Amino acid sequence: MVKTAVTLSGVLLDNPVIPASGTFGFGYEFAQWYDINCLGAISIKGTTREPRFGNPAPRIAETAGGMLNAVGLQNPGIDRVVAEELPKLREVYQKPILANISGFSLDEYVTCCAKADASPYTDLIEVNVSCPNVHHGGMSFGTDPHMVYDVTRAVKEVCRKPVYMKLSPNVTDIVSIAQACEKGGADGLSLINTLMGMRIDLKKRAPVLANTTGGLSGPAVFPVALRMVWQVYEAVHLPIIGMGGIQSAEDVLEMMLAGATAVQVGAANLVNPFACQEIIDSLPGLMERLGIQEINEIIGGAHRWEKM
Amino acid sequence: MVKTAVTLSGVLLDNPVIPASGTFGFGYEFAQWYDINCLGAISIKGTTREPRFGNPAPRIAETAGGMLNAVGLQNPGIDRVVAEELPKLREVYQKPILANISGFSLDEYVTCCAKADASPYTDLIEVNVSCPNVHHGGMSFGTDPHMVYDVTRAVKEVCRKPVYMKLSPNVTDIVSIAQACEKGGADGLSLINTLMGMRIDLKKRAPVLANTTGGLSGPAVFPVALRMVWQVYEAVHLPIIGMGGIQSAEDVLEMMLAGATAVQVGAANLVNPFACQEIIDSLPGLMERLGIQEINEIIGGAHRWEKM
Amino acid sequence: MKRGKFTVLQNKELAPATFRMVLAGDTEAITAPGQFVNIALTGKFLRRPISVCDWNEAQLTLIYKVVGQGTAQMSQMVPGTELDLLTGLGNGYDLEKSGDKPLLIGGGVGIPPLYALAKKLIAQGKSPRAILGFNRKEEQFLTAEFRALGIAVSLTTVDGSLGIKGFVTDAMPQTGYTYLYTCGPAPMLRAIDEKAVTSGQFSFEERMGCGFGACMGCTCQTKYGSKRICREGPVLEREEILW
Amino acid sequence: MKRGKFTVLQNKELAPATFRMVLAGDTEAITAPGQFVNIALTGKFLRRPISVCDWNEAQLTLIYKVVGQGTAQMSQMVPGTELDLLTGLGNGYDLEKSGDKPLLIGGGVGIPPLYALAKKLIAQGKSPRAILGFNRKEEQFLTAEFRALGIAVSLTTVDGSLGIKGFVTDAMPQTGYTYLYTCGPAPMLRAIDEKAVTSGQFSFEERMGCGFGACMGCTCQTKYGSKRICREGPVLEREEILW
Ligand SMILES: Cc1cc2nc3c(=O)[nH]c(=O)nc-3n(C[C@H](O)[C@H](O)[C@H](O)COP(=O)(O)OP(=O)(O)OC[C@H]3O[C@@H](n4cnc5c(N)ncnc54)[C@H](O)[C@@H]3O)c2cc1C
Ligand SMILES: Cc1cc2nc3c(=O)[nH]c(=O)nc-3n(C[C@H](O)[C@H](O)[C@H](O)COP(=O)(O)OP(=O)(O)OC[C@H]3O[C@@H](n4cnc5c(N)ncnc54)[C@H](O)[C@@H]3O)c2cc1C
Ligand SMILES: Cc1cc2nc3c(=O)[nH]c(=O)nc-3n(C[C@H](O)[C@H](O)[C@H](O)COP(=O)(O)O)c2cc1C
Ligand SMILES: Cc1cc2nc3c(=O)[nH]c(=O)nc-3n(C[C@H](O)[C@H](O)[C@H](O)COP(=O)(O)O)c2cc1C
Ligand code: FES
Ligand code: FES
Repeated sequence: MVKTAVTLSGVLLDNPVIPASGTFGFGYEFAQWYDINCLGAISIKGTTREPRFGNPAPRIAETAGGMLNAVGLQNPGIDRVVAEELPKLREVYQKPILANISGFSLDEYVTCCAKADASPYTDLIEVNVSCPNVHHGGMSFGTDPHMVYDVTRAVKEVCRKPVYMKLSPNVTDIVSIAQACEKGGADGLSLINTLMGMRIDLKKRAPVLANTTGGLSGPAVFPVALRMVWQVYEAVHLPIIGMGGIQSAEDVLEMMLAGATAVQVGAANLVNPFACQEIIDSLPGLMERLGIQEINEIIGGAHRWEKM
Repeated sequence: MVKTAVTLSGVLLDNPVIPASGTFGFGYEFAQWYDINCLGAISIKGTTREPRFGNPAPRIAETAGGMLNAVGLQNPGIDRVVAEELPKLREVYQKPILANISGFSLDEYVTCCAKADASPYTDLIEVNVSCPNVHHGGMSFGTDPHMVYDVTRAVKEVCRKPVYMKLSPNVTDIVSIAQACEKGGADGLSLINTLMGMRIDLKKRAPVLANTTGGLSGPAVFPVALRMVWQVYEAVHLPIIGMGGIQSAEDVLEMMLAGATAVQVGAANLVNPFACQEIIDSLPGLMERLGIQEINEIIGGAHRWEKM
Repeated sequence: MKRGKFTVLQNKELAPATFRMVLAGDTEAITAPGQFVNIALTGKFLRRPISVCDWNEAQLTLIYKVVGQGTAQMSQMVPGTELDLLTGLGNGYDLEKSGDKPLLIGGGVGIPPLYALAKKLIAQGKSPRAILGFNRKEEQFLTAEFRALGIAVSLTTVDGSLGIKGFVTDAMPQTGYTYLYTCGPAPMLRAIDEKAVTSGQFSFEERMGCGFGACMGCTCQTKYGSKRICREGPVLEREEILW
Repeated sequence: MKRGKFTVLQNKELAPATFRMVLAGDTEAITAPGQFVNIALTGKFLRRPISVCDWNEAQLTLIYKVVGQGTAQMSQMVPGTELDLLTGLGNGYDLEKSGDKPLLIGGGVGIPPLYALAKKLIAQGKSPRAILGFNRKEEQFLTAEFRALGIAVSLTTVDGSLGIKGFVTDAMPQTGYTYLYTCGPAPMLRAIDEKAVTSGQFSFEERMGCGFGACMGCTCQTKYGSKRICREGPVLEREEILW
């Protein structure tokens, strides 16, 4: 029997597959499709201090090999998430939970993360400094190393649980942003969030999304995500949760060979509600075919080949 | 009859469709597939001062909805291009030619552009400050507004023909780069070049590309390209040649509605040698169905809708 | 909600660019008229949501209009083609509220879900009547099937080539109905709302990521908070709608 | 070079994961053995290059091994499936250089292009002989067809389950042949080069963007400058190869 367990800063996962924030709701709804306790962990919908309706519709557009979303962080606010959503998830799910937190000010990040950290149901705090859909705040935190550093430090001060900074791919130099997180004391990194994109409706001669632009995700972005995980792994000594276009067990292993300790699966859940379960089910067989006994051993494996 | 002609800084094109640099060789080879005089213009393979072999193989990898290339600017050098390749192209082709120039130093850009400008066969100089495959030079020029400004100014001084700066999408703020080109005196902009990406071979546990990373192009990148054209159109008063994933007449019009005056078609030529011809053939019919009499009128059209 | 493989039994053009597709497969998850299915198409990243027009234990019928690449692809499918569907999506119409004489109003490809609704209402002993609107005579479909149910059917066409000239609202009675069920383009729904004299249920469309409640891609504002068109909808109560 | 629609006539498993596909269509552009076709596959961005194993005016035969998603997709195709092919790609082998007794050496899926080559050589009155190498007996294919040409065929298997135990080089004569034609995995080509006593032509594989000379994706260095495997190759002269 091959071994699929991995550890993220002390949090033990049965396998490296985590549904990505925003594509799995607050988790319990997927319990209708399958027993979600097969998951490595769950990253819940991005949460802010206040409840948010998000952006006007349309919020979704299709692209070749992917999709755009401009949901705009719709969520019931951290207090209700802690009081209602997390307990509801715990009823059907006993594995690790990543609280995904967004903010529009340093203060909001700190308040939200502290509350998420205090919940008995969370295991790891994933700080989204990268949502490209929110005009005042979100984007800028994740594209400037100084601001990312400030958020990291501030959040680390109020959290006892491991803090993972989730980075935007819409930057010239992902490595300098990742290094700022490391300097700020982050326990790990999640990358990548969505690439900023858009579509235009030919009949209306207007943007498809009411918000004009949205975040691109799905298999189309996989090579960009893989490259960023690769670059960051070379430069930073923090565990990485890799994501962006993962759809299969093959993609999971490719991402881990690039340097990820665990992965998240996002858009794939939307087109196939069983995506994570199917990936987890096919992982052991694929590992056997490739002669991998222990999944931990391949983390960053493609870098070591290079050095041979 | 609908009208498809457009003008790039005084250079008249019968239609807005231009095969993109690096995907159409020096043009004449496509004359075996169809009469290339149907094209709006041709952008020739990126040329440097010295002949270059380029990167070791493998140089190509497949991705979902696209491909990676790490050709690394293989070309016979500007002197042979001017003396041999351009005359050979002119024998079978009488429409406008864009000379695509790359460089590893300010000096190289200036020398090459001056030579390209002096050729009787070129109509427009397209300066690639964005090739992500060349380690020392290429990338850095296109990601720093100051360097882009310097290249633009220097090249403008030696060119009588219109100069279009071709920009990298691998930047935090494409608008500031575009504005630097405008300030430097550029006549227009070409965007986008390829997104930096990679793939890993699961059996070898090593990068597929010998160069580790490569440039992502094809339909996967279309929404990112469209967004950048949109943003730059809002902020800069220069004509834009839009490219990135264009495969159909629909994509051409979408790109023009976002703000492009003309478009380039890249990777699509590689999988379908007739791609440009087929797009050009289907453009009038599509325009009629959409009630577009004059293609010029839709340039940036989706911005005007927004303001209504 | 279920995922299942379905086989195309029939795929027939009923009117220009309007097709009926009959599919065989497990329909157990479908519980109410007005629900929809979400269809995976080769080469398309997102599924295509289409309302269930009619169903029984082993088959379901869809009626769809070709408006883009996905529906064009569907129109080319031959019997025997296998499709991956999510079924039983959305809330569907609530039959309990109908009263004795509900009025069903459908426009274009908003008409199909009202067909199963009419059948169920009749089965419950109600006397529905229907107003069906088209652009022009040649575009009509499903009208014979509605008439075959033995109910009163009024037709409208924008160009007057069939039935009453004008919009469905031009055929709406001032009174005499107990409840309203409607589906069609947003401007039509709004016009109906302005003329309606009873309570009712309106079915909406929105661009969808998942179609089953996971992504918040289809959320709209209602008087009672935000609702997902794919989950708390596509059918909303007249009273809650923010126009 | 031509683009054309081809129809699958036959698609048969010859050995584990190794298939023969016979296609009907316009083969006019194919001018020499050793050329290849480039196959468009639904859902895959790049085409798949496969050597022509044999052809006549109206048909061509490919033999391919399932190694990834694209070839797996090919292996599922039923007769009647339509495929979009670019044909007549690459230089192919030069028959003029063969001399009287050329030696053909193929390993695994490098064997197919040598079949048409052998046929053409025989037609020109030459006496080719062939060495075909496999991993093990079960993986053999095309050996009967080679023998049916009436030429001497030596077989090698790595595990010795058929023919000579070892690699193709273990079956290579020290002398007695006039020229060498070979195709197979790169390490095999290199080993052959070390043992070869005549001039010869070697066929190479490289990852390709276009397959017809447009992208410089497949370029390799030779003693006489850079060459595109898809255009100046896939067949290179022994003398020019930089190992
Ligand atoms: C709940 C629901 C029920 C529907 N029922 C029917 C029906 O019974 N018959 C019918 O003909 N149509 C119905 N539609 C509309 C149908 O989903 C679209 O016409 C179809 O998705 C268009 O796909 P396309 O690829 O041809 O068009 P494209 O424009 O190429 O599609 C591009 C993207 O936009 C989405 N999209 C385009 N138009 C719509 C739309 N009107 N609503 C939602 N998404 C859209 C597509 O799903 C796809 O993701 C319904 C829509 C919803 C939301
Ligand atoms: C000139 C030429 C002739 C060939 N002739 C034959 C033949 O007659 N029979 C046969 O079985 N195989 C042949 N091959 C190899 C064949 O092209 C690959 O096995 C096939 O492309 C793999 O596709 P895949 O999707 O199954 O694999 P994947 O690994 O999923 O393919 C991913 C990408 O890598 C490319 N790729 C993978 N392996 C190779 C390879 N060895 N060479 C070139 N590109 C590759 C694919 O084309 C695709 O772009 C030939 C290759 C070349 C270049
Ligand atoms: C509909 C949707 C909503 C998302 N919402 C969030 C969010 O709230 N917080 C966050 O950090 N990322 C969010 N993301 C980004 C994903 O978590 C993930 O980083 C990204 O989609 C890349 O992975 P994928 O290509 O597998 O989808 C969202 C993505 C999608 C598609
Ligand atoms: C094989 C290949 C080679 C390329 N070479 C060049 C080049 O020499 N100079 C350049 O400016 N861009 C080069 N490009 C980038 C294209 O011109 C174009 O900007 C990019 O591919 C996006 O368009 P596409 O998605 O339609 O391919 C190359 C692209 C490909 C695929
Ligand atoms: S479409 Fe995903 S929640 Fe409705
Ligand atoms: S594959 Fe494009 S030049 Fe050879």
